[in-house]
Amino acid sequence: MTDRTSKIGTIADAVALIPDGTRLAIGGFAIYQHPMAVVRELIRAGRKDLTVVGTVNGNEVDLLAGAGCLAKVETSYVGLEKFGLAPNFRRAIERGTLEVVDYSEILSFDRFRASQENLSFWPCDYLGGTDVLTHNKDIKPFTCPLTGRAMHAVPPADPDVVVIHAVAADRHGNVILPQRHLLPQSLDVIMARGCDTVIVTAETIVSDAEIRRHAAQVQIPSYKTTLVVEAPWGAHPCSVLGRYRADDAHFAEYIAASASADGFQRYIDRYVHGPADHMAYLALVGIKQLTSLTEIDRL
Amino acid sequence: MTDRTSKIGTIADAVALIPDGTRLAIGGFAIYQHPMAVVRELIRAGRKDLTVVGTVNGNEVDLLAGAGCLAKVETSYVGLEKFGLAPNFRRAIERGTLEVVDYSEILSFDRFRASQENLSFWPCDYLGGTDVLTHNKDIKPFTCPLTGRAMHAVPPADPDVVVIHAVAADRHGNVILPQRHLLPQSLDVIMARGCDTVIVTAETIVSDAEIRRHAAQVQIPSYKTTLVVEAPWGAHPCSVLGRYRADDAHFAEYIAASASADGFQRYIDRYVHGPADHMAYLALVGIKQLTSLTEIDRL
Amino acid sequence: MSDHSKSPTDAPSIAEIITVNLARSFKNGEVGFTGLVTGGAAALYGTSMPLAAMSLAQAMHAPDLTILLAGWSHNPDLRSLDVMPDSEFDAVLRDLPCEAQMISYPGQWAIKRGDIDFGFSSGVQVDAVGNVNTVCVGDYRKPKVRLVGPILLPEHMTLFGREYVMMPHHARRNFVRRVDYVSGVGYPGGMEGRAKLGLTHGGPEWVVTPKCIFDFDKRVGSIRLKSIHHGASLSDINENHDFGLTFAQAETTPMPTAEELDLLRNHVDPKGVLLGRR
Amino acid sequence: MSDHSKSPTDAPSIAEIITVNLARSFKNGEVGFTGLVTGGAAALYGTSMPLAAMSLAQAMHAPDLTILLAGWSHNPDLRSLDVMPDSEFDAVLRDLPCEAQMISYPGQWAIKRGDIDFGFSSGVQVDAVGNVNTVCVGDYRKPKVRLVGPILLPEHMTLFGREYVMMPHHARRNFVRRVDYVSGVGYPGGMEGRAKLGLTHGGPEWVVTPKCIFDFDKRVGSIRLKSIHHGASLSDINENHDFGLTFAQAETTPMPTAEELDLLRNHVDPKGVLLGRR
Repeated sequence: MTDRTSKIGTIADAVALIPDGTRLAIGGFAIYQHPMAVVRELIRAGRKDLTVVGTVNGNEVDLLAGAGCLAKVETSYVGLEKFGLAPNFRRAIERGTLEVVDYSEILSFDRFRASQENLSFWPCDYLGGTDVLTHNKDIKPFTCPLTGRAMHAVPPADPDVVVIHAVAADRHGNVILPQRHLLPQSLDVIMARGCDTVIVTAETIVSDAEIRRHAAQVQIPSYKTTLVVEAPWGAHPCSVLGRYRADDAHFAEYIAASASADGFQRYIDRYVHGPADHMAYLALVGIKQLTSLTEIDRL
Repeated sequence: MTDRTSKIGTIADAVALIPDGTRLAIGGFAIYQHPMAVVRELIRAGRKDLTVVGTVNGNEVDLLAGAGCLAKVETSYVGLEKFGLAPNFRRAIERGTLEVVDYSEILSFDRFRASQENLSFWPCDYLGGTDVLTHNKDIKPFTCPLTGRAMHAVPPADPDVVVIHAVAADRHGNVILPQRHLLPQSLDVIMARGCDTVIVTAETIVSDAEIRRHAAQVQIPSYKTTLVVEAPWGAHPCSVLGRYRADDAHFAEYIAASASADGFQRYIDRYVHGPADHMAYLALVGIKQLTSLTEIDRL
Repeated sequence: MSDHSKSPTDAPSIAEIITVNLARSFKNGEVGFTGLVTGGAAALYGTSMPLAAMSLAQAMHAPDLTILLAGWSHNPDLRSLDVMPDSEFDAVLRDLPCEAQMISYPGQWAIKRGDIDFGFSSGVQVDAVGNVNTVCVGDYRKPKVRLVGPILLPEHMTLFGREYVMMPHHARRNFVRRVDYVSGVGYPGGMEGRAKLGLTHGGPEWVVTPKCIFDFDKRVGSIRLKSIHHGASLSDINENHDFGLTFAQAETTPMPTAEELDLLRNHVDPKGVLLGRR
Repeated sequence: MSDHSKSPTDAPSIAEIITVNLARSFKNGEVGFTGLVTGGAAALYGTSMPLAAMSLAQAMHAPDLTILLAGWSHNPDLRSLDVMPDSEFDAVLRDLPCEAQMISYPGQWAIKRGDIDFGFSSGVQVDAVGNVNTVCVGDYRKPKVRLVGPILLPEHMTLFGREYVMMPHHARRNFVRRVDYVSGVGYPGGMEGRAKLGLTHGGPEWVVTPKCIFDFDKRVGSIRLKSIHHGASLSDINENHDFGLTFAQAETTPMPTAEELDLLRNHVDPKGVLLGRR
C-alpha cells in the first residue's frame, strides 16, 4: 500500500504556478478574505501582464494594479467599500495603463458557473441599453433558439488558475466552508469548481479525521485542488469571518500612502518588498496588532 | 398593525390549484418523499390531462398514470427502484395512451434551473448520437454564438404548479430543509424556486420562532410559497428521510395489485377512493403499520 | 431636550419624512431588496432609510412584506441590532436573527424570475431619463474619475420590479442631462424605448434626495419633480441639476402622521440604530 | 469450511476476478463514480464490485483515487458498513462517514467539466458499437417493453472519461446488433464518428459480464472480446450475443494475485458486505 499524496506546498510554490500572463481568479470579495499572502508574493516575484477575472474585487486588485502586475481586469466592481474608491486601480485606469472589462455583478458570478459547467457561453436577456454592451466586446448578441428573443452570450470566466484563502483544509486538498457563513464565501467555491489549477491557502491545515467530522462542509473536494499552503493570517489586512476582523488601521495607512504613486511605492517597499516572506510580513505587522483582530467562531 | 397572512390550507385547497391540464411538477425522487396525499386527492378529484414535468419519477407518476390522470410525462426516469419497472406507467406507454418525452437526468435538473433563472432555454453540448434527440422534438439545435460549436437548446421545465412534501414549514410558507440531507431533497428546492404557484405539504407546521432558529436551513422562503398544508405521513408509502422509512409491505401490495389493470383498480378503490381524505387513508393503513416505520433525526 | 428623547410631537426629520413616504409606497406581500452601504449619508440613504421604511410598512399596512438585507438576510430582526453591520461579510450580519439566509448563489431569491419587487440603489450620476452611472466620470477609455464598476445596477434596473434611486447628496454634478456611462437603464424613449431594448420589466420609480423626490413620466421617459421636502425650495432644486429642464411647481412631500412617527420612533427604530438618535 | 472463512488460498470467485481486473485498470488520482443499484446481481455488478475495485485500487497502486458513491459520498468509509445502503435517499447512506457530501446540484463534482474519470452503468441492451439502451424494447412509439428512461446514461457515456458497462446477466437478448434506443452513445463510426456527433470525450471502455470482458476497437468502433473468465468458454460467449460477429479467440481474464485476494478479502471487504460471504 502506498500513502496518499500530500499537496502541501509553500507560497513560493503557489506563485510558481502563476507565470506572467496568467488569467487569474482571486478568491474573496471586495475587501474580504483575499489570499493576500499570495498576492504580496506575486509582487515580490515581479509578475507581469496578469489578467484578473473576478466578481467583486478590492484591495487585492488595487495592490496588484499599483505594483504594475496587471494587464487587464474583468469584473463588476473594484473598490474598497467603506474606505472608498480603489486609489491605485483608479490611477492606472485614468492613466490608461490598465484595461478594465466591465460586467454586471450577477453575470460576473454566472461566468464562473459557465466555467464550472464547461459552457462556452452564459445566456442573458437583460443587458439592453447598458453601456456594458457598448464597451464590452466579448459579449455577443444572439437569438434564443426556442423563442426567437434577442439575447446576449456572455463568455465564461475560464481562469487558468484560481487562488483562494480558506479557514481550513487538509493536506490532500479537501477544503472546509464554515457552517455559518455569508454569501461571498460561496463564490470562492464556485470559482474553485471551474478551474483545473486551484491553489488554496488556509489558516490551518487540519487532520483527515477533522475533515471527516465536517464532511458536509467540504465544498471543495481534494481532487479539485492542486496545491495547499498553510498561511495563518493569510488574508491580512482583510478579515476572515470567524477568525479575525479587518485591520482598519492598516487599511487607513494603505489609503493614506496610496494618495500618490510615490506614497504607494513606499508602502510596498515597506510591507511587500521589505519582508522576505509571509512570516516576515506578519512579524512586521506585529503579533500585538494581529491578535487584537481575533474573532471566535466554530468551524 | 395587521397580522401577517397565514397560507395554511387543506389538501382539497391544494388540488383546487391544480385544474385539469395543469403542467405539474411533483417533488420527491424515484420512490422517495413524494407528496402522496396530494397525488391521491388528485385521483379522487378525477383530474385529467395533467402533464408531469419531472427529474426522476416513481410511484407518484405510476399511480397517476394508472388512474388515467395523465396526458404526458417529461422526465429522465419513471421506475420503482428496487421494486422494478413502474407497472401502470409501463402499461399506459405500451398501450399508447400516455406520451413520454425523454430527457437525460442532468438536463432534467437543468430544465428546472432554467425556470429558476427565467431562461428561455438551457444550453447543452453532449446529446449528439443519443435517441433523446431523435424523439424529443422540444430540443432544438443551435450554434454557440461565441465558439461556433454545435449545441442544443433544452426547453425550461416551466411548471404551472409545483407541489412538494417537506419535513417542516411555518404558516407563512417558510420551508425547512433538514441539516443532514441527501442530494434528491435539494431538487425539490430548485423546483420550488422556479414556479409562481408552489404548494408545500409538511409533516409538521412549526412556529415562527422555530423557523428563526433554523434560518440557515430555510431554503424556500415564505414569498415563494402559495399554500401550506399540514400532512403528517404525507409521503406514505414513500419514505421521508429522518421521519419514516418506506412502507415496503405496502409497495409489495401495490406491485402485486398492479400486475393487471383490474388489480390496480381494486388497489385504488381500496386505498384512494375508499378513504374520504388523507386522515381516513392513514386510519386505513393503520397506526401500527405507520409507527413501525418511524425514523429519528433532528431537523 | 436630551439626545434620546423621541416625542411624537417633535417635528419629523427629513430622513423620517422620506422613510414614511417610502413605506407608504410599498404593497403588502412585496419583496424589497437593499444592499449594505457603509459610511454616513450613503449608508443612511442606501440602507438605513430603506430598512426603516420596509419595517414601518410591515408594521402598518404590509405585514407580509419581505425585507431582504444585503441579498442574504430575509426579514432580519432589526430591533435586535445595537449597531449596523459594517459590511456584507461581517459577523454582525452573520449573527443577525432572521427567517432565511442565502448562503449560496443562486439561492432563495430568484433574481432573474423577478422575485424582487423593489430595490434601492445609488450612483454618482443620474440623468433626465433615469439612467444611473457607477462606472466613470468623463470618457470611458480615459476617464476623469474611474468609479467602482457596474456592480448590480444592470440587475437593479431591469430584474427588480421597480427601483428607488437613493441619492445622499443633491449636487448639480450628480444630476446630469446624460450620464457618462449607463450602468442601470432608465426610460430612454419611454416605456416603448425600454421595450425596444428588450426590457419588459422594472426601471426607476423614484429618485430620492435630501431636497426632493423625483419620479418619471414613463410614457415619454422624462424625469419629473414629484415633491419637495419641507424646508427646501423649487429654486434649490432647479439650481442643483443639469437635466436640461426646469421644474415650475411641485407639491410638498407629505408629512408623517402621528401614528407613523410613533411606530417609526418607538417600534421600528427604538434605539436609533437606523435613523440616528434625535 | 464455515461461511465466514476467507483463506487467500480459496479459489477466487468470478466477482473477485472481475473486481481485481477493474482495480488494475484505474489510475492513481482518478475519480470514479458509481450509482447505488439495489437488488441481487444488479447491485453486485452496478455498485458492489465497482466499490470493491476502487477500494482495492486505493489500497494497491492508487491511494489518491476518489470514490464517488451515488454521486453524493466522497471516499465513503465502506468498511464501516454492516449492510449496503438500500437507496440513494436512505439513512444508511446519509450516515456513512466520508470526506465530502454533495447536498445540492451543481455541487462538488463538475460533471460537465469532466471531473469524473470513469463510471459504471448498465442497460437492458448493449450493441456492437457500444451503445446502451435503458428506454424501451421494440419500437419507441409502441414499445414491447417500456423501461425506465435515459437517466444518467447520456452523461455517463460522454461526460465521464470512460465507462465500464456492467451487465449482471449474459443473455442473448441483452447483446444485440443495434439497440432499440440509444441512451448512451458508443462508437458509431469509431472515434471519428463520435467526433462528428460532437463528442470529444468519454465512451465505453469495457463491457463486463459474468462470462467475459468486452472492449472496443475504438478506431473502427467495434466491440471485441477482451477476455473470458475462468470457467466460461468461447462458445458460451458466441452463443449468447447477437452482435453479428463471431469471436475466434480470447485470453483468459487474468487471475488475482495472492496479495490482491488477501487485500480484497481482509482489508477492503472484511465483513463480506460488498462481494458477499464466501
